[in-house]
Amino acid sequence: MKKLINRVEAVVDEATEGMGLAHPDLVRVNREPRFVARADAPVQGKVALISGGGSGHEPLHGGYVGRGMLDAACPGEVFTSPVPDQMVEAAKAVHGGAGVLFIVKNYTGDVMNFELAAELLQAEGIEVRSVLVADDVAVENSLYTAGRRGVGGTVFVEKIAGAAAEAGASLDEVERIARKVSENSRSMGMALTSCTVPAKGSPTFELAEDEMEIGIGIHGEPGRERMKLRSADEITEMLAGPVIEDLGLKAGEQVIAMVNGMGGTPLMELYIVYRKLAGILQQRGIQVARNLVGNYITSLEMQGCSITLLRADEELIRLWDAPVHTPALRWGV
Amino acid sequence: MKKLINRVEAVVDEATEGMGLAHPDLVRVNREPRFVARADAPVQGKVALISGGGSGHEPLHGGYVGRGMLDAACPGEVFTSPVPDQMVEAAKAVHGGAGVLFIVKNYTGDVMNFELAAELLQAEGIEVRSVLVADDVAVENSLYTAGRRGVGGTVFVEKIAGAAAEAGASLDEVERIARKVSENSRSMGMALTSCTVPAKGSPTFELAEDEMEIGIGIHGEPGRERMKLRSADEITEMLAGPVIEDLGLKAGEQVIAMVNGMGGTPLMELYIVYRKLAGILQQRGIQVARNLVGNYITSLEMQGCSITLLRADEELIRLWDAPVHTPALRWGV
Amino acid sequence: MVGAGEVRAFIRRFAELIAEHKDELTALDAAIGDADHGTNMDRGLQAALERLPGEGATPADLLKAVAMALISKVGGASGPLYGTAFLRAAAAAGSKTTLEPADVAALFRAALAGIQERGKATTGEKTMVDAFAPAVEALEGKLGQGAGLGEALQAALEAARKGSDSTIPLVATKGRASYLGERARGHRDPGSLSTVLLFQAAAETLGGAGGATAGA
Amino acid sequence: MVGAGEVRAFIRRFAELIAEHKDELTALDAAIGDADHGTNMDRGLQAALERLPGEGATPADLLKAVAMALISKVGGASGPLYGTAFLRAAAAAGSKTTLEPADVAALFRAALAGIQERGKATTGEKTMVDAFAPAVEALEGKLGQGAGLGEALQAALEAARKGSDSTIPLVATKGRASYLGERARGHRDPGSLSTVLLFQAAAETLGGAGGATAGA
Ligand SMILES: Nc1ncnc2c1ncn2[C@@H]1O[C@H](COP(=O)(O)OP(=O)(O)O)[C@@H](O)[C@H]1O
Ligand SMILES: Nc1ncnc2c1ncn2[C@@H]1O[C@H](COP(=O)(O)OP(=O)(O)O)[C@@H](O)[C@H]1O
Ligand SMILES: [Mg+2]
Ligand SMILES: [Mg+2]
Ligand SMILES: [Mg+2]
Ligand SMILES: [Mg+2]
Repeated sequence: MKKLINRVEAVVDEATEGMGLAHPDLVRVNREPRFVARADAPVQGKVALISGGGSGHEPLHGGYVGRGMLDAACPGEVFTSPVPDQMVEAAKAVHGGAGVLFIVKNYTGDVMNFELAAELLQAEGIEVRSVLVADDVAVENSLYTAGRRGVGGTVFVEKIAGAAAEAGASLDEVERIARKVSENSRSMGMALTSCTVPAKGSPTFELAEDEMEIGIGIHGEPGRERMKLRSADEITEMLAGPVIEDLGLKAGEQVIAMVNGMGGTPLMELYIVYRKLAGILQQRGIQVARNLVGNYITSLEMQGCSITLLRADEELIRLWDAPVHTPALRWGV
Repeated sequence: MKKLINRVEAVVDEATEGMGLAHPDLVRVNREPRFVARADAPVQGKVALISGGGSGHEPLHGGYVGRGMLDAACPGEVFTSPVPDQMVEAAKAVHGGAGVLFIVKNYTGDVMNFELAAELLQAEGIEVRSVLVADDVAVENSLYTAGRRGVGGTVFVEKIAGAAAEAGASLDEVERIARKVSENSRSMGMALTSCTVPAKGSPTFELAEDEMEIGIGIHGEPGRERMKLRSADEITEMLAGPVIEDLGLKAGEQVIAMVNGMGGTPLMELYIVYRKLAGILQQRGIQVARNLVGNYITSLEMQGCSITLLRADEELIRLWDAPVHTPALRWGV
Repeated sequence: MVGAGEVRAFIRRFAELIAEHKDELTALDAAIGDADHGTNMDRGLQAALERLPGEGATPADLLKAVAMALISKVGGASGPLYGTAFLRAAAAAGSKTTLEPADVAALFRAALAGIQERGKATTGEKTMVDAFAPAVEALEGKLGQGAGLGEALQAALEAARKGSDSTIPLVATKGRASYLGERARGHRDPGSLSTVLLFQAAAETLGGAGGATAGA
Repeated sequence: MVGAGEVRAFIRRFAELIAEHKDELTALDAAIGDADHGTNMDRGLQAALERLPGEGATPADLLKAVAMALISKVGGASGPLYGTAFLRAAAAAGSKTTLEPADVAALFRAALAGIQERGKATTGEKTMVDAFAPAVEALEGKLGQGAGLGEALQAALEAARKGSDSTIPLVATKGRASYLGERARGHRDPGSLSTVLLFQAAAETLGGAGGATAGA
């Protein structure tokens, strides 16, 4: 295992501490239990947005804490959901009296730990709602599975619901927006290489030099299918097709599009994928209102990419354009 | 070779095209010869900043084209400097009558190609100056070498000289600022893994599972020394030490600091390095005025990092804070 | 009869077995999950050992300490699941200082109910429930037939083992492995193996004289 | 005597040899540079072939077309260096339609001067100059001793080969290899090999009857 780390057990603590040192104007890091909070939290009268999940997906979620996005993020161990204590203490630290919204990626562990936290907080009189993100079209529906995984759509939910909360929307309203974004987002990802969880020390799966995995999640899980390596254009078609179909996108509609790197993919390659995606969407008469190309929700050093599309309307685009100032996403400020 | 590409020969063209499609509000891509120009170029009366170099270092340079930074970037083939035609046509397209400043990373090929371009442009009556960036302390001085390589300091020169140009400074003044930044920047880098140039198809060098290269450049060249893998803290000391020494930084001075990923390094690991760097600087009484942690000047999918420090004063910090709006760097807008 | 000492030995032995099988659990999770089940369980049980209350603690106190450690240290799916299991077991133990065989059975039954409420899985979904449910049934069945606790726990362990084996050919419909569809076939569910270790610890420590290797 | 036909054959043969040795040149560059010398030279010479002017072109026209192709297609250090070399050779050829042996020597001398002005390297710095300079000296020396052009070019080729070999033990003080310090020892300079190929092409195509394998 080759990583820029000190001790395996300290990886998440030290990385979180480093982020706090790099962005003292934006975030404050709490160590025990571990959470990252907005430097100016609690913002009185504002709905507090809290997310979290396993680490190894950076900049998600800690990089999205700040004005116009999250009030707190709870980083678990690598690829392991956080524990209820983290969400409970984070919520107590950042809630501004207008309620708390949990943004939870749909994984059994995340769901159960956030559920426990919500139960504990409700018992203390803090109002908590939860919105699940479950946008991965590589997973069949919940009749046969634990339900679709939450992947790239999470970035959109955090940005857009964050803008609504920043603008002073009520808990009901922020929840409505978050659900709207979640329901209108779809993603699909692929891997050229596996990744190595520090505590395990060896790659989670092995791929031959001419193979790739299609339909992966963000935890180094093998995907739905292993196949021979294809060209970037073919891969983009394989990812974009199911996303567009599943969203039922029609000519004339608008989207916010993300081409996301899994952590070890050069930006150059992501732009090659974006080039093809733009072509596919244009051909179908779908307009890209806004886009992101880069590493936004990763799997450690995995090479690969994912495509996320959000069906957008004027409301969502307006909230998308609202100022955001976090370690990883910044505009209008 | 596992990459998200179509044809090896088309990699740079397609990636550049993809960047143009993703950021039509910021940049315009010219295909023959290849350059990326500010969407609103030429800006009349403004000194035009032009840089360029081999591709594979994304977001450098194309990602730094836009308001407050570069007017044009000339991407060569992967790790190969651009040809004079590119700089000549880019300069003609973006110069606003106030002269052109070339920002050139100090490599034999880059220097000679920019030199040829400058000769050709002068012959056409366009005033061109050049500033070399040569900040890599891993390289001995020019008595024994082609001179230090231009690496991370380039990002600082482009940002700060770009801010000066945007504010309407004269060619003399922009050149002075660029030189000041260049002379006060130092970098050092290391690699955990090699990278694969698409046209070659196999890794440039081989590193055993327990080895690393210290003192690498940004072209997959082997570094000055191969050694056993160390902890992130030890590596950070090995990189930061020579940088601080060579700059002659004293207690009480201020720096702008960058922990840069080589393309395949998870952000988590860069924050672990930043954590240690912050500690080292604090211990020496050196204040970090501003910082960047992320992928800013890369070597394809190489895993590793570099540290760059710029001795900063009020003038440089003011220009650093000035608004910038490019695909890869944005604030204040 | 089972007192606080046996319960403490059971917890120690479970932690020991998890530590011994940590890499195996993680490797199973690497095949059809996310390569952390061994690390997760080990982190939680080491924390539990540190927090175990001292002399005078009742079985319920001990079980509750494990529950809280698992909930606050594991994360992932297994933390809330095993955490809830130990919490319910503690509730079932109530204020008793010694547990009759029937009490022990009731305690495991409550634990299973907790896992199923929290995780909503039934048998055949390729989860820990596939080992836990048959083990509890075997335990109750044997005791019902008049067997001693040692023998009944041995039967529970064997049932857990069989149940764990039964996960191998299954497609998963709960947990991470469900994302793999057909590709999950041929792999043992990691949580079913940690459940086997739980029953192995029980058989070795709670079964009276039969529990030869009871904790350090 | 050397006319436009021979110069054209020389250019074709140089391009052919570079294409054949493309991977070898790149592999040498991978060891002490950045793994692109073969790709660079091949891209430039293929472009040169496409742009070669047709019937009626003088040697200078042909050499200038190569120069412009190399300058506008190669990039890297070798583009301006070889580009300048061909540009100076074209200038030396002037408007002549046929070149005497002494003209050919002057042309290579001018090319070398161009490389050294542009790159500021002298011999012993582990660059193409280490092959180019002795080759030009051997060419001039042999012609001075009254040898024919074919024999003199053969001597130039051998000198280039020796010169290229001489780069192997050197530490570099110019170009990318200079960054490596002592680690550059034991590796041949890639540019010195492309220069050998240049002189091989010359020996095969410009030497009169001796040039057996003159281009397709
Ligand atoms: N809904 C569920 N009900 C019961 N057990 C489950 C459920 N989901 C997952 N599990 C169990 O949890 C185990 C995985 O635990 P672990 O790897 O620690 O958590 P995670 O899947 O979050 O990484 C699985 O092997 C399975 O036995
Ligand atoms: N200053 C110089 N003078 C002469 N030749 C040089 C000089 N610098 C580099 N070279 C030659 O250029 C060759 C490398 O060319 P190439 O790999 O195409 O360019 P780059 O180094 O820019 O990637 C070296 O092997 C060396 O022979
Ligand atoms: Mg997990
Ligand atoms: Mg090069
Ligand atoms: Mg797991
Ligand atoms: Mg080279």
